[in-house]
Amino acid sequence: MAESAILKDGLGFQQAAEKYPAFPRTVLRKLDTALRGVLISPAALDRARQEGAVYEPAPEEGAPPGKPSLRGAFFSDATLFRDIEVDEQAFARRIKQGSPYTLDLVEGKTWLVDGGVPVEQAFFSPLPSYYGKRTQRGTLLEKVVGAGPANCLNLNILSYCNSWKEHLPCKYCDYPPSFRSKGSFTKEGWLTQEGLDDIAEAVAMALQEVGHFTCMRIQSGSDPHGERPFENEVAQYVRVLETLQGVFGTPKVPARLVASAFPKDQSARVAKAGASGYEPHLEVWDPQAFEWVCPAKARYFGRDYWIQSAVDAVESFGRGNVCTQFVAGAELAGPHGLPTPEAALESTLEGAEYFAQRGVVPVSIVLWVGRGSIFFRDKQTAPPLEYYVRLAQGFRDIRRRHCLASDINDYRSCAVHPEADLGRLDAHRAVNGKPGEVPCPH
Amino acid sequence: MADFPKEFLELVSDPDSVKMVATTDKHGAPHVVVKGSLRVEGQHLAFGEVIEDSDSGHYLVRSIWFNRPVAVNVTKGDKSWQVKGRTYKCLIAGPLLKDFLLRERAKRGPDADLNAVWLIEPAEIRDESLEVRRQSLEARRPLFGRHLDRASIMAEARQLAAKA
Amino acid sequence: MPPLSNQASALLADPATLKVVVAADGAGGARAELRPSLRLQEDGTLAYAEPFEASEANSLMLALHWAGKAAEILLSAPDGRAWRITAAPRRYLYTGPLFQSFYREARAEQGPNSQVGGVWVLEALKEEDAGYEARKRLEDEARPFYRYLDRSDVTPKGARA
Amino acid sequence: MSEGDLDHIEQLEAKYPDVPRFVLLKLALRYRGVRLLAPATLAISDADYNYGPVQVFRYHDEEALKKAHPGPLLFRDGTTGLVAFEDREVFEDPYVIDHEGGKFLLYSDASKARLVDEVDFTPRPAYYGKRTSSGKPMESIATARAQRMIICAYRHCHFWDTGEQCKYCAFFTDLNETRQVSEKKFPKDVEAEDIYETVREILKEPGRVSEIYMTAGADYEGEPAFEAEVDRYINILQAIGRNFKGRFSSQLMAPAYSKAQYKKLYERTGLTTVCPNIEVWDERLFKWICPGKERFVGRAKWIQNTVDAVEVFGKGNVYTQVIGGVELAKPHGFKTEDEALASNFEACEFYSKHGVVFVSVVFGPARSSVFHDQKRPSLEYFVRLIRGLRQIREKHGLKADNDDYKHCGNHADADLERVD
Repeated sequence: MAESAILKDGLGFQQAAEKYPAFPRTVLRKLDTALRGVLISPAALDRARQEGAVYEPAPEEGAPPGKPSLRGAFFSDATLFRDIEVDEQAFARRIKQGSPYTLDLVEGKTWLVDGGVPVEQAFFSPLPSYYGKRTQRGTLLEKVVGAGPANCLNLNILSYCNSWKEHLPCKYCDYPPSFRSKGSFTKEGWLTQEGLDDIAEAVAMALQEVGHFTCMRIQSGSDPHGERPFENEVAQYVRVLETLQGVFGTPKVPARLVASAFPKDQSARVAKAGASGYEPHLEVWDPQAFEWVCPAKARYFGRDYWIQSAVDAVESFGRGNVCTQFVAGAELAGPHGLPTPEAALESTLEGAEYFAQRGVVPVSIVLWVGRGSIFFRDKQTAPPLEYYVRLAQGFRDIRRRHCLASDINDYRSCAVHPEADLGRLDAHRAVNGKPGEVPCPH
Repeated sequence: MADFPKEFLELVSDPDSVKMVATTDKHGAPHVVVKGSLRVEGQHLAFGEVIEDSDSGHYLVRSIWFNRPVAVNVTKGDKSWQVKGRTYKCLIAGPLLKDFLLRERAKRGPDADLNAVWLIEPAEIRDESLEVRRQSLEARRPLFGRHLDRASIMAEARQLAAKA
Repeated sequence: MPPLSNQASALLADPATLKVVVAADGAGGARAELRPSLRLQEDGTLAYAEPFEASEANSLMLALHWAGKAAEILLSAPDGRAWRITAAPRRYLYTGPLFQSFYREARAEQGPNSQVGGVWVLEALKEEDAGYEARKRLEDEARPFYRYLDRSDVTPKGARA
Repeated sequence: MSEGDLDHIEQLEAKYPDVPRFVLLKLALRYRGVRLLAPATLAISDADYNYGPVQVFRYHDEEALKKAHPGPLLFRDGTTGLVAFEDREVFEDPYVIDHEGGKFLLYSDASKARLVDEVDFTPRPAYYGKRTSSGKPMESIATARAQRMIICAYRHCHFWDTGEQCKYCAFFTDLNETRQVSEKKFPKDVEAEDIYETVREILKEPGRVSEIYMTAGADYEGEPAFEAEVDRYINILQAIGRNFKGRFSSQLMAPAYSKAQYKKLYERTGLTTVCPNIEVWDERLFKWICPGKERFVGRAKWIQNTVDAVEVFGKGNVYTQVIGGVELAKPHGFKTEDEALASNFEACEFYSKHGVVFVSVVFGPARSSVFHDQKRPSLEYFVRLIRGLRQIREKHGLKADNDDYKHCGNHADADLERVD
């Protein structure tokens, strides 16, 4: 194994905090909770219930009772951390590092606790008021449109992912093949007209709660088939976008697509259909690791194709409104991954710079090794905390240098990208929208 | 630098507008004072500093000594202008000091004092009225931090707004 | 810190009071903004609505929060009363009941296209009378001979212009 | 690079980031001198600026009196620059001041290669050009810096009579001969009534003066020594006092009187501060440089009287000053700047502990003085001196209010107190 100071040091939170004093404590906790996980105590869970922050899934025939869940919680600066599990069994769904944090009541207030020491006060994010309501057809609204972190409405528009069908899933992916909202999809997995009607109704009802949502995220499994690459998938997005145009009454819909890599004319087509942002995620920059981690993307239609798709889309969506995501840590997964975190940093930051120069916003997430994924089966683990600190700083510096902020994927509308949290201090300097725009002076 | 925009001149000469000067101490901690006497004086903004041993007096000296920026904000209702500049001069004698002192005495009586008159050289003058800021920000970044229930986004909200 | 003084509370409660929040800009300067929504909460903290998430003022306040530093609040009434509060930003929120109350308030005052980025909650650390009379009295007491000699309390009326 | 030029200033700026450029320039202009170019000379002959030569401490012949002459220089931050012009000292490569586009511009040297900054001059006091009821030009009775009115009560120093004048001093000479100008050319006595009227006149200009400062040549007549001088000051201060309701911001620079004499001064007049200058702290050098003060008072008594004065005027209201640089005068002065600094800091510690405000000025080898051919120490010496004095005073909770940038303008260490 090549020499790696990051692996050798294996810095914990306190050591990382001392080594990187300018790195905000709350964002460092966000990274550390993502790596170690958080178990909520019964007392804190009750408090969360009182504050309307716990989602109790309605029982479904023939399905095991769902567990209560939370949509993360905030630190005092509104940095969000997720990975809060209600019990050991739920906690075991993912491979974690070290010992988990607990979320507990301390003197009547909710605190994140590390080894018995309260370290950061935490605040729950209440569920939106539309949860529990139903469409005219009787579909639970949250089955149609899930409320992600506080400001984002999430919409799944395909009940399948072709990669799983062809047994070539991305190796970190633990999405179950079938999506929620039964009855809204055809045999082929495409939205039915009822499904579309449910979407229109659910979004309109969700937005009756003022001051809650600032954007939508529409995602789906990948479907490369059709006359043109990903023709079927594009067609579904267009159908949904046209439905949403009716809801908003405007040509442009405040939604971004987390979708496959469309050819230039196809990304232009969904932009024309109203999408405001587009995210064809490359996931891994290193060519060899890309092939190994994302075999279906390699097959349909290769790394260069996925890179060029994002770059070409900037023309239609505007600088800063196209993002590509890196699953940070996946590029290290054995046996074909990069040898050391240092090598991984160099490679992934090279990719981030490449995209930023072309107006595509690079974003990263912490590798999530969840049951159901191949990495879980192979017992892969995420690299140490220090790798993520240096990666987040690197991404933030690249975005700062290129005056890029991810309007569609910021700390509030996605809340899983640490560089977006760091980027809050640069928010007023970014130039997004049409190329060549001067920074917003306000 | 300064050729002051017309709207700014109107706002700053309006006796009911609020004029504020923001500085920092040696640790960078912020400080603000309301300066009713602030006015345009040729190419500069001028205001009186009443108290010698005041925080803002010390911080203004620090700004002219060590080239630290000073911000002036002129606001009335939702009209607001932000000026970023540097301290150009501290007057402790001369006609301008005399004029500001006499105005201070006309306002507060014959025992009024006035430590100095400060001149600010504007580097940036921006209209930061609420609506101007909103449009400028949202023109450049239409997708950032805008709640979807706003009239400019949500059809239904717009219909409600039309009825209201 | 003990609860704010009556003078500060009265000024905060008075809609005619100018409520100014100023944050350091990290480059040696500072930026002042009027925040009419600033109010005293039951728990003794101060809170105000930040209209724009991506504004420089918001970034500056976050930078203070991350650095554990304080901002400054100036309350200035038309009748000359003025009060200065040193306050540390303790929390920023863009969801939940407190945020919703500011959001509805802005909606009511500015119409259906109003916008609130988030709400800052601050803890008052220090307060002082910033009114002209108080400051002049302090200076006159501290430095009795630091004044123009033609002031009326030094020179009888006859000798002055 | 040469001592005090712009390159040197930039170097000192980098080395001492807590000392602003304005204060460095104040020292440098005092050090290298300033020359006015023709446009600047023309501009200061304008009524708003023309002070004419200051007649309070020196004799000027008819010719000199006609010449336009600026008041103290003012930097943009309000710092005063008591620069020496070439009539008072000899300068090899002075800074120059030109006048362009309605502004006075300071250049690094005669080639005008580098613009240093925009400067200004203290506006001419409104009382200039007026006469007292006895017909005296008021500018011959008192001059004024930005906020300080300067009065000379007696225009002859009797230490000169026996050749025991302070060796740096050129008061009451004509800057040609090393002697006091004759009574006929330059009358010694100044009438109290003329002073009263001149003070009353300055008060008519709003915000023009914040302090009345008075000094004179030493007159040791009377028993005990200086009694006549003290009575003269009391008489004048009482006349001045008729302009005021009570005590007024004022400073008397005079020898270190006895406690009884100070009490008399304090109780019978509106005087608020006194300034018995020690000029140089080292005992051996005091005897050499200030022989008159040594003979008529003696260093130990001078120091004790100064400390005792605090009981009369209060902490922070007794000042004493050193002429920075004379302590290194040849042949008897200190051999190294470090030794000289140590001596001054020791003095500052001593005085500060006793509530006396210890300040410094920059020595200038004036024509007609014994030290006319002495060299100054390095400019950096003065930078180190003023930083040290400010820090020691701050440690003892003392501020030089009555000698600060407004009430005096001659002490760079006091200028540093303008920021917290």
